[in-house]
Parts: sequence; C-alpha cells; structure tokens
Amino acid sequence: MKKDLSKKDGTSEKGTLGEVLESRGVSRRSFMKFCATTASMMALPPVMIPMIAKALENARRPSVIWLSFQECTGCTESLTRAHTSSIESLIFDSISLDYHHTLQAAAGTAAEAAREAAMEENFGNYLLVVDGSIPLGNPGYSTIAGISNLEMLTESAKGAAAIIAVGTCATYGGIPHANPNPTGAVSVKDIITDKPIINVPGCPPIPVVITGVLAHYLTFGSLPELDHIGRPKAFYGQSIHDRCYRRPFYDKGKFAETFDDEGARKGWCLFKLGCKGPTTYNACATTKWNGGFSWPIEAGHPCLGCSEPDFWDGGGFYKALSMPTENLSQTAVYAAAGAAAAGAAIGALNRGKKNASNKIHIKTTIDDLRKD
Amino acid sequence: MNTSPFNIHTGSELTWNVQPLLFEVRHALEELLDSGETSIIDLRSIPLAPGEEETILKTLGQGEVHARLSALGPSEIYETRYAGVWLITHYNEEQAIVSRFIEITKIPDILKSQQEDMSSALAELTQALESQELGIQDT
Amino acid sequence: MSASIEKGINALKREVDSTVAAFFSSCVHCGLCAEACLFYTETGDPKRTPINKTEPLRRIWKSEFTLMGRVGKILGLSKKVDDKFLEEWQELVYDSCTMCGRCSMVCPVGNDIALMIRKTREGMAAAGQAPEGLIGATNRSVTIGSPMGVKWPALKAQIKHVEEDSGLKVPVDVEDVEYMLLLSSMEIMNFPEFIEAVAKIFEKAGATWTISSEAFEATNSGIQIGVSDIAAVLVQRIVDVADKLRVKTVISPECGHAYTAIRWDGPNLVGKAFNFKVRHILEVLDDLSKEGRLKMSSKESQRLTYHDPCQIARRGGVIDEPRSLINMISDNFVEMPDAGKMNWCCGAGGGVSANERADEIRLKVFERKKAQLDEVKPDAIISACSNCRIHLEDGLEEYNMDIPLLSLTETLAEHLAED
Amino acid sequence: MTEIELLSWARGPGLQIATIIFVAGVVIRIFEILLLGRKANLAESKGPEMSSGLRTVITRTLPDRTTFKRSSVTIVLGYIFHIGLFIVCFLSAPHILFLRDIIGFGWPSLPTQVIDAVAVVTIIALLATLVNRLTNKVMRYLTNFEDLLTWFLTFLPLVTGYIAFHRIGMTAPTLLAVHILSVELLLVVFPFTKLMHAFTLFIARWYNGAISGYRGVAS
Repeated sequence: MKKDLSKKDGTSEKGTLGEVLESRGVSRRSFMKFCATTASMMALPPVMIPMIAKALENARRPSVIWLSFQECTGCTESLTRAHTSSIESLIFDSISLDYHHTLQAAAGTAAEAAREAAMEENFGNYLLVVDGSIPLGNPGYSTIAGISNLEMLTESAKGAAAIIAVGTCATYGGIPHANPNPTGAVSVKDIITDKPIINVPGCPPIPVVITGVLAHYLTFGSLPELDHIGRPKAFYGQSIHDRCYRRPFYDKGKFAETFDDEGARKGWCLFKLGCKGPTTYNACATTKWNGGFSWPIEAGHPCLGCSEPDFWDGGGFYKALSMPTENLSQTAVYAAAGAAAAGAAIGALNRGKKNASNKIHIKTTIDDLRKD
Repeated sequence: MNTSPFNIHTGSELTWNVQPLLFEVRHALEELLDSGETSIIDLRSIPLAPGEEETILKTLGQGEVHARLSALGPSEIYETRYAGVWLITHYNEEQAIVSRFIEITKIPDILKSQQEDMSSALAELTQALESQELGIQDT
Repeated sequence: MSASIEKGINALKREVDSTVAAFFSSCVHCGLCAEACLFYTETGDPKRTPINKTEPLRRIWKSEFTLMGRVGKILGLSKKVDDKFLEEWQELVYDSCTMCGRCSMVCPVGNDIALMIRKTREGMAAAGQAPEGLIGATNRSVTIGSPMGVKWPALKAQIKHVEEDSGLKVPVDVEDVEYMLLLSSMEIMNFPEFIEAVAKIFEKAGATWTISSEAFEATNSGIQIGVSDIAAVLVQRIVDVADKLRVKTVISPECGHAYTAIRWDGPNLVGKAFNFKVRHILEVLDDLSKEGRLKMSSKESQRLTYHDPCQIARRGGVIDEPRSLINMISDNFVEMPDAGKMNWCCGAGGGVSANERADEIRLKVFERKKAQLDEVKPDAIISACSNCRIHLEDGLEEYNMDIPLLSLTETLAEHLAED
Repeated sequence: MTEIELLSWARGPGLQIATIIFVAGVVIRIFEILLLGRKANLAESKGPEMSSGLRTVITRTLPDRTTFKRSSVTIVLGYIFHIGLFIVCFLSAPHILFLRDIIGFGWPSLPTQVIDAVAVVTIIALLATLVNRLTNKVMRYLTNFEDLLTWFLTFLPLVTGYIAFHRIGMTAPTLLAVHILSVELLLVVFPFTKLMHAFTLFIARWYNGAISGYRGVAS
C-alpha cells in the first residue's frame, strides 16, 4: 500500500487483480496459497477456494478513501501492526488507497486534492472507510483541513459505493460517545442513511477482520452478509462465549474468583471477573490476536465487550454480567427502612379502622338475627 | 502442553476439540476411499485452546512425504502418519503462520504443477532456448 | 333493631386480624382443601371448596386492609359485599361446612380455613344471612336456655328417673364440689343413660360433683350461628354458676362444639380467664383411670371402632384419652382409616344438624363416613358426641347399615368393676 | 435504544426500581399483616404455641397420606416446580453472583448442565401446572386473573432464562436484557399478589401450628 500512497497524483493502477499479480511475477501456486489464506481470513469454508481464486483473478482494484475522525489511531495501528506479510500486502496492493491522512505522504492542500480527485474520478464506485466518531456538539471539536468531520463525511459519502465503518467509534460512537458524551459524538450510521454501511466494530477491530472485509468486497464486489447491527456475520456471527475455549469451565461451574487464585492459574472461566463474552460478538476466540498468537481471555483477562455498542457504559469491566450495575443492597436497605415506616403507618390505619368498627358495634342480640 | 509464556496452565481438561476433529478427519478419509471426494479443514476456523493444535499435530504425526514450497513465503506440506491425510502450513516471509489446513486427498493440489505456471514455463523455456541463454554452452 | 348488610360488613371488619391477613395473603388457589372436605368429595361441587366459603371475609380483608385493595376500592374495582352476594354464599357457609377443620390440617400454606369460616359466619349472621333453623335454635338457647327448648323441669324429671333406676343420688346445685357436669339437650332428651353412667362412675371413683339447675346446658348456638355476643351470654351463664358453686372443674359432656365453646372460646368470649378448669368428660375419665379410680371388670367382645368427633379430637386435642379408655374395655378395637386428628367429620356438626335445609346434603356427605366404616366393618361404633351419634344413626339407617352406636362414657359405666 | 442500552437499563435503573418496589412492597405487606395483631388467648393451654407453630412451619411441607393420594398430581407438580425454581434461582452461578453482589456472600453453584436440565423439568412442570389448573374442577373454579398472571410471570423468567442461556432467536444482550426485565416484572408484581405466599406462608403456618398446638394438637 505504501506504493500507492507514494503516488501523489491520486490516480490508481488500472486493470484486474489477476493482471496486477501476473505483472508482479506471482506464480499460480503462490496465488493459490494467497487464495487459501484469503478464504481462511474471510472465514469462508475451504471448499470455496477455487471460486475465490476465479473471482480474485477478475477483480478490479477499487479506490479507497479512508477518513479518520474522533479517534485514537488505534484502528490504523491495529491494521498496520498486523503481520506485514506479503499475503496481506497483496490485499492492500489490490486496492488503491487514495486518501488516508495518517499514512499518506502527501499533506495539506495536496492531500485534500488527492481526495477530491479520487472522489471525482471514481464517483459512485469508491469505498469509503471511516474510523472515529463524528461530533455533533460543535463542529470545531474535530476538523481536517478546516473542514468539520460532519461536512467531510457527508460530502465523501455522496459518491461512495459503500462505507466501511472501522472501530467501535465509527460504528457505534465508541468511547467519545460514552457517558456523558461531551462532544455529542455519533456513529457513521447515525448520519449516513442512504448508503450501505458495513460495521467492523472493535476497539480496535481485529486486523484480519478489516482485511477480511476488504477481501470480501474485492472478491465478490459486494457486501458480506450483515447482522442486525450491520456487522459481517462471518466474523460477528457467534459470541465470544460460544466459541471460547474456556466455555467448558463455565458449564462445569469452575470460575476464577480473583486474578491470582488457583482458578485463574488453571485457566478457568472468567465470567465472575466480569467477562462480557456472553454478550459480545466478535471473532477473537478463533482468529485471535497478534497473528493468531493469543487473545485477551487466553492471556487471563475477561473480555471487555469492545465490539458492542456502549461497552464503556456497561456497569464496569470487572462486574459480572449477571450483577446489577448499581448498589442494590443499599437501595434495598433504604427501601426496607422507608417501607417499615410506611408499613407502620398503614398498620396504624388498619388498626384505626378496626377500632372504629368495634366502636360502632352494638352488642348483637337475638333480635338482630333477622332483617326487617 | 503449556505453550503460554504466561503462567497459565492448560490442563488435560482443555482437549475437547481434539477428538471431534480427529473423528471428522476419519470420516473424510472414509469418504475419500469410498467416493474419491477430497476435504479440507481450516484449523483457523476452530476455537482451539492453547496446546490443542499441538496435540492434534502430535496425534497425526509425520509420514513419508515432506515438501516445502517457496511461494510468497515458505509453506510446509507433509503427509501425516495416516496416508491420505496431509497437513499444509502456510508461512509469510517473516516465518509466521498465516494459515493451516488439514487436507484429505491423494495429493494436495498446491503440490501439483499448475496449468498457468506450466504454460508460462513452456514459454520461458522456449524463449530461453531461442535466445541461447541456457548457459550450457560455456561450461 | 335488626340485621343489616352494614352490620354484616362491620362484623367482618372486626373479624379481620393478623391470622386472617396472613392466611388470605398465602392462599395460592391450589385447591387441596377441597379434597379434605367431605362436602366437596361427596358432591364434587367445586363451589364447596373450603377456601371459597370464606369469600365474604376475603373481600372485606382485601378491600379494607390491603394496600392494593385500598387503591382498588378508591378506583371502584373492589368486589362488592352486598345482600345478594351473601345470600348466595349462605348455603356454602352454613349448610356446607361443619367447621370440622380438616381443611385446616391439609392446607399447604397453613391456612386455618375453619377459623376463617367461623369468622365469616359472624358477618353472615350480623347481615341477617343465617339459616332459619339456626336462628330458631339460637333464640331458644337465649330465651329458654336450650336450643331444643329443654327446661329445668324436664331435666329434673330425667334426674328423678335416673335416681330411681340406679338408686344413686344425682347431686344438684351442690357447692364446693370437684366437678360440675354440663349436659347437652340431646343427652337430656335422648340419652339420659349418660347421666346415670356419670353418676355410677363418680360414685365408684369417690368424686364429688353436681349439676346446676340454673346452667346445665352445654351447647352454644352462638358459636354455631356465629354471633360471639350471644355465645358470650350463654357462656357467662355457666361461668356465673360455676363461680357461685365454687366448683373446681366444669365438665363438658359428650358433645363436640360444646367443648370448643366452653373450653377454648369461653374465656375469650367473656373476656376473662376462668377461675375453674374446663375438661371434657373423656379427659376426666382418663384422669380417674390414671389415678386408679376407674376400674373395669369385663370387656366388650365385639369389634369396636371409634369415631373422633371433630371438635373434641382435631379442634379439641382429646385424641389419646378415648383410646386408652377403650383399651380398658376392648381387645378388639380397630381404627378407621384417617382416625384421630385427620378423621372425617360425620357431616352434621357446626350447626348443620340444626339447619333443616341442610338435611339432604348432610345425609349425602355421610357417604364419606360410610366408606370409612366399610373398610373396618365394626360390630359397633363408639363416639363421644351426641350430635355425631344421632347423625351417625341417621346415616346408617339411610344407607341400610346396621351398626349400633355406643357412648364411650356409658359403655365404660357398663363394665365398671363392682369393687 | 440499542440492545446494550436496554441491557444496561435492565441491569441498572430497571433493577433499582424493581428492587425498591419489591422490598418496600414486601415489608409493607408484612407490617400490614402483623400489625393487625390478634387477641391474647385467655383459655388455659394444653400445649405450647411457639414450638407448635415452628413445628408446623416445617411439617406442613409434607402432605398427609390421604391428601397425597387424593391430589397427587397437584402435589407432585407443586413439589417439582417449587424445588426446580429454587435450584434454578439460587444454585446457578450467574444468579449466585447476582445475590452475592447484594448480600455480600455467595455459595457453590451447580454445573450448568444440571441447571439446564432442572430448568427444562421446571418449565414442563409449570406447563403441566397450568394444564392442571385449567382442567382440575376445583382449581378451574378457583382460578382468577391473578392466578394466570402470576403463573405467567413465574413462567416468563424461566423461559427467557432458558432462551438466553441457549441464545435462541435473538442476540445475547437482548436475550439477557429480556430475561432480567422479566425478573423485574415478577419482582414488581410479587408483593401485591399471591406470590407473597413465599413469605407469608411462614406466618400462616406458624399461626396454624400455634392455634392447634395451644389445643394440644400437632397440625
């Protein structure tokens, strides 16, 4: 991708991916290896490898514009710190990343010119990647080249074929959106409603998932199947809990109670330590991190639920999911105390009522047994 | 079994994926024998506990054939102790594993010479012969 | 003055206390009480489910003494207690319940349903919804002194007969004696042998006793109809005489509800603990036996069973005494299934026998007792309640069974050792 | 409102509201009952009140032989769903955690498979209870809206819990939120319906035992 970014004119190499690879002298065998790995990356079954090969061969390189708003650059870091293999660079070689203000060599007017040129040239066909949330509170909270995030997003979205929202900030507002949300941060889908949006949440998202989504678009020229909150089902189809290798401990009722007890050392379930695995949908349990080396739960830390909306406001990372988020015992004690007073008052009312009944009671005699 | 650099133990309890996977391999081998149908299992699609992959590889063992590719980084391909069951590991140029498959087939396709490569090989060879660039004359 | 719905509602309000509130709060409508009630088991009519009979009291509790009920009342959602509703319930509260308390023993949440029905009757009676038969009996109790209209001259005549027959003296209005014997009208009219039996036993035991000419009636219609004020008047008569004669112990005769009335409800009705003890005749006899003052010379050879009168056994706590007494005179004693505290009612207690309207159902539900008897096939049935006895005889006749009924006291007297 | 927001509401403000209504309701109801008081018994006693009452609190858990024979279906179903509810409510790990957070201590849990199986049995027993309620002559006669409402509100958390555990139909946060909300609904309704028997039956049984015991009868 560096090759592309070094080109300051903003144009992209033309031709199909097959032609690009051929011109690079990539052998068919290498290409097959690339396809196999891509299939694995896209979480597609291996039987689809030949189909992927055929599709990739004829794929055209799309222009990609990457916008970064209120974010920490963690998403970009995640992507660029992914193992710099020739395989993944092939994926990036097969797109034309025309604008990414963190990565591109161009700056200032030239950079913006590149963006505008790419948008114009590929109007209706380019992919828009967004990381970071958009502040609605005051346009001055976050600007690029004097343009507010909101303006840049709406303008860039007009000609986009599709938008990929990368990271929890772009997908659901993320940490800027967390209570009390001082900037009025919102997600991409809160602003753009007339374009297909793929949400790739995570704080940050797994790099392979980002490339996987790109590969899917590249391979099939279409968006992958999405779940009810816009996430590709291939990666977000199952909860962490369902795919967690520690799940059998949950089922057996074996839990780590603290971070340094026997259960923690034996690798038991982290539910009691606040693991959000049961309510979090992501691919960490299978894809893992750092090139498949490990992932948070394997390292002994509960899942934070970072790929879910509002994960920052979920009542505390170390509070188990089944626990109330607020201090209920205090509530209960106050309620009981208040109710005791109320109960005493009602009790007095009841006794008063009974006393009144006793007072108006006149001794019953045999003359009172029949109605007149 | 403890492959983690952290002090996290992975006892024998963490092997529940091993058996089902081996059963799947056996079933695929049966299919191969009966109908000639080949299968591939993507080891990346299974949520393996630390140490499980090693157990699977250890169980499958190594057989007679062992090949090494140099294509976009190295790849290691060998037939396991069970004929027809192959293990394919793709590495990138930094020697990190990028994907790993168990393939149940007579010979993995990727080992075979590819049609397109043979075509360009033929062209290359022809060109080399024509331009006398084979360098055999000056021995 | 007269009865009115307002008085009925007021009476129900007066009856609500913490027990009633706890009971109604706990009912889950499981229906188990129905299976404990012979009025349901023998008719199969779900209306007669015990807890359903307490509906008038429940409505008042709910709308007057619960948080949601008060809110509901303000919103006009509470179920009305009016004349029409009470009239509809009359047959359930009086004709279909003997207050035997078997339901109170099976309720899984522990509701004393019999107590709740007793309380419900207070409201029914005050609202003028008591059955005619019970109103009549109550009137006679208060005005004449006995529900059956028995007056002192009648008893005096019976005493004379007894004295003539037995040659024993029956003490009347004697002060400072150990025991004062109460009688039920039923015994005076139908079973004067009971007086003779007591005279014989006390003679042998050397106990001092008396009958009062002013207050001899043990039964209490006020308890049955459900008017505590009237029940208190009737109890007070006994208390006054017992205090005047300075007796140590008042004996409740072979009558079920009389025992409840004087033993358990009495002091609470008059609002004062008694200066004397109250014992059932069987308790007295058992005490005498334990002291060696009651000796038997012979035994019954026939197969005997014992019918536990509800108010004496389940609601009275006199369960072991009759058995140890029967064992003195029988080697052939068999228990009916569910005997003792879980015994099935004969079907005529709690004012049902005084309520002619209930005659038909009273005999219908006797089938339960019949089934129990069919299992043990006794030669004779012993009981310790004249009301049970008369109804059992009625029932046996209705179902063409020929089993004689015996009074335990009388049977003991027959086998008394002649020194 | 997103599903995670819904879950957060259920675990936060929702639970607060439900707890306040539940605790306050139960306390008020118990005060309301006990403060009505009852008259001291002036009759000479034949047995103790306190110990007799406590004995009945325990013994009334078991039916007498004849009653069991006559109503075995109702009784057996009652046992199954009550014991099942107890196990599912108080012996499953997430529930113990919930309670530990409130009362400050926990206890060992049962394995998930056991809880799962018990939940299924309890659900079936509750369904059978409903069928029994609608077919049994007496129960059908006694049944009112409240009986059906409380049945439903007891059934709901079981089913939503089962579905949430097995993740059927919707995603986990929604299912968990729905489960917690169903429990909140149950808590809110609890003090004002016959569900109160869970507390008042101890009072009722004690009174029953005390009244009987005073007369020398073990009830």
